[in-house]
Amino acid sequence: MEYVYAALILNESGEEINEDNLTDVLDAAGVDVEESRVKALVAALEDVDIEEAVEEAAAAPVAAGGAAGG
Amino acid sequence: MEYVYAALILNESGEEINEDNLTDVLDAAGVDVEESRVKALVAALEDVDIEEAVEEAAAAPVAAGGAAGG
Amino acid sequence: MEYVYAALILNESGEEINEDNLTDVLDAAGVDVEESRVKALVAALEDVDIEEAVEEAAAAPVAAGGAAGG
Amino acid sequence: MEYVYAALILNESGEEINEDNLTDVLDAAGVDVEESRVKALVAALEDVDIEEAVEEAAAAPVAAGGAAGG
Amino acid sequence: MEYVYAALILNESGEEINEDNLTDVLDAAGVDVEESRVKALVAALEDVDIEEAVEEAAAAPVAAGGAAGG
Amino acid sequence: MEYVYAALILNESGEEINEDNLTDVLDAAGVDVEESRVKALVAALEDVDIEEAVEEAAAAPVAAGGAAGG
Amino acid sequence: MSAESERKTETIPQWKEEEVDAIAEMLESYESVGVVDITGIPSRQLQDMRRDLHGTAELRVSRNTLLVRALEEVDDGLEELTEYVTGQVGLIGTDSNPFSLYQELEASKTPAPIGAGEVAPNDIVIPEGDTGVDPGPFVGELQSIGADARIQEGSIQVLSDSTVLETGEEVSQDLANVLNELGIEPKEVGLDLRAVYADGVRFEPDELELDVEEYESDIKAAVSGAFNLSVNAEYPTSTTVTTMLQTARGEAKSLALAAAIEDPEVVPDLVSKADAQVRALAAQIDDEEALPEELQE
Repeated sequence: MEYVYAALILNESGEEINEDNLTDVLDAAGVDVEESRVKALVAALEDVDIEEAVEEAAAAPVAAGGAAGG
Repeated sequence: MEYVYAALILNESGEEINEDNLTDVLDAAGVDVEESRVKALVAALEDVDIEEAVEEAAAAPVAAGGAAGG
Repeated sequence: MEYVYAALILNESGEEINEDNLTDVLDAAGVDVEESRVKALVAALEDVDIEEAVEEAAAAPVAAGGAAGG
Repeated sequence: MEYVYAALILNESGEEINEDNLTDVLDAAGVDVEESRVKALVAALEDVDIEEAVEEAAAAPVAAGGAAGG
Repeated sequence: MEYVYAALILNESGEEINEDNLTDVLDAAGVDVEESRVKALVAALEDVDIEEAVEEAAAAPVAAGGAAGG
Repeated sequence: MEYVYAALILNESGEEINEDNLTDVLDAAGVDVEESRVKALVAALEDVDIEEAVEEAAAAPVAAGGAAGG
Repeated sequence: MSAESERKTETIPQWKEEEVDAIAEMLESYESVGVVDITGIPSRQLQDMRRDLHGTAELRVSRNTLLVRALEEVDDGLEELTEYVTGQVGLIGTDSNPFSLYQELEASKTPAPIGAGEVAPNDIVIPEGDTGVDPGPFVGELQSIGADARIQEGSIQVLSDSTVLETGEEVSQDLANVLNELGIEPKEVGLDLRAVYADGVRFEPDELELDVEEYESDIKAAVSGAFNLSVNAEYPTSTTVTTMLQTARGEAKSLALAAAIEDPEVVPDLVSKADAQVRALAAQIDDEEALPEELQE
């Protein structure tokens, strides 16, 4: 989750969530940064409204199957 | 979620969930595959027992249904 | 569920959910494809709004959370 | 929350959550670090079992949603 | 759901749930029968104890209600 | 329940739920049809919104199950 | 500094100079320096406190003039603390941060009785309840200091929480006697931090209070938020990938149920669903003759 936390700090500080910035934050925290994970995160966040995604509860939708099936 | 779906197909077919196989499945579906996201998924799945995770979801519906009704 | 996952990947990639495409995806995943199941799936999905059906699953998590809390 | 996120990254990277490390992470993220907030966080975390809090939150991430539903 | 309903009628009348019988029932109801779905359903029902599935559905709500109340 | 299932099949196929159609479906399923029950069912369904009843069951099977059981 | 010291040597006695130097040296060796109020702490208790602090903080008591001199001698911002050196105080040095120091000092405070003539550090309340004292003149003493006391069920009872003295007021002999009789210890005795100076910043106690529970809930909120973001943005981590798998499966199952897909995994659920639907429909039918026997009442 450290990569996600890093993105969230950048989001709050208003800095751009790009590979360089993420790497800097993680480096500073002593994380052994994996470039591919940084890239993947940047790609995943590209079209995401972070505020919204943070607030929307993300639980496994087991209920849907259950509700429909039960 | 296409990357996760692909992992679940591989899980059902019994094939190994590695970068090559995931990429093949996604390619076949016409997905513009991002290597970094494939890598991130494989890394995240490393210590996860997919069977168990999926079964948990399958077991939950009764409780979930109860909550919905309650 | 592998057939359903395959349909969901095609749905996300925007490719048509037809027999050929489903077979390609399943093939790539090493699934021993049964033609009649592919046909049945295509037929079953014909008049279904996949987005909507999937969103129902996404809407349910509250119930799941309730179960956890109850 | 950026101070808390910073602490959580350090917690995951296994680095000590002290003033220097927190300041480094926040600096790297372009945060205009307030020393007293860093100090307060370090002091407060002395009395918090972070591991436990993290596990609780991750096990029931819907807590917010759950509360609403339950 | 008409295919499933048809199977359940056959189950109640004590007739075998095979392709011919399903097709007959659906035909009689004016359904434009797709052979592949009939096949898939028969195959899928092979290992299913219908009585049990129905009873579970009847039993589940009670348990679920209990969970919600507890 | 076979009579009610027969009505549900007709509902999905879009055929009218009348005595003839119900009898045809039940006949095809090898049911020994009782005319008076067919009549009674047709009359009873006249004032029922089948779509609604069925959707409610799918959406909140707990309630439905409870009602049926009570 | 040494030139200044030499000049002072001429004006104050040697022992004072040595004491100031020693205090200054001690202050310089710590990252945080604070002024603590030690009013009313008996010297033996002060010794105990000093011992308890050992390892995390060092307490130094001396004449205030010498403490002030030492603070000024160290300079470095510490002279900002001189205004707090009044009454009975000591200087405390620690390497832990000011917030931690404050928490620690607060936690080490112990309740103590208050004597006549002392000023109430906070409202003094006699709590509602049975005093356990047999009926007698004591009920009058209670009433005279303002407690809502009465004889009831064979003992003297206080009928409601009674504030008998407000913050800043002086304790009377009568009140002291009653409190003593009831075993009420309204004072919090301990090292009372007046101010602390660290890394160029001066903190006062009201700035140093921490709501640890709030931090804990912030952590949980941060973790939940990150969790949600990870799942909603479809960025898998080892923490969230299980939920994502379950989400994907739930979606597939929802679709399979909605479309009545004849998948072996879903068919039992479809059968259940059909059963639920047929029961729901049957429940809408008023005419019992139209229903199968199993559903007739």
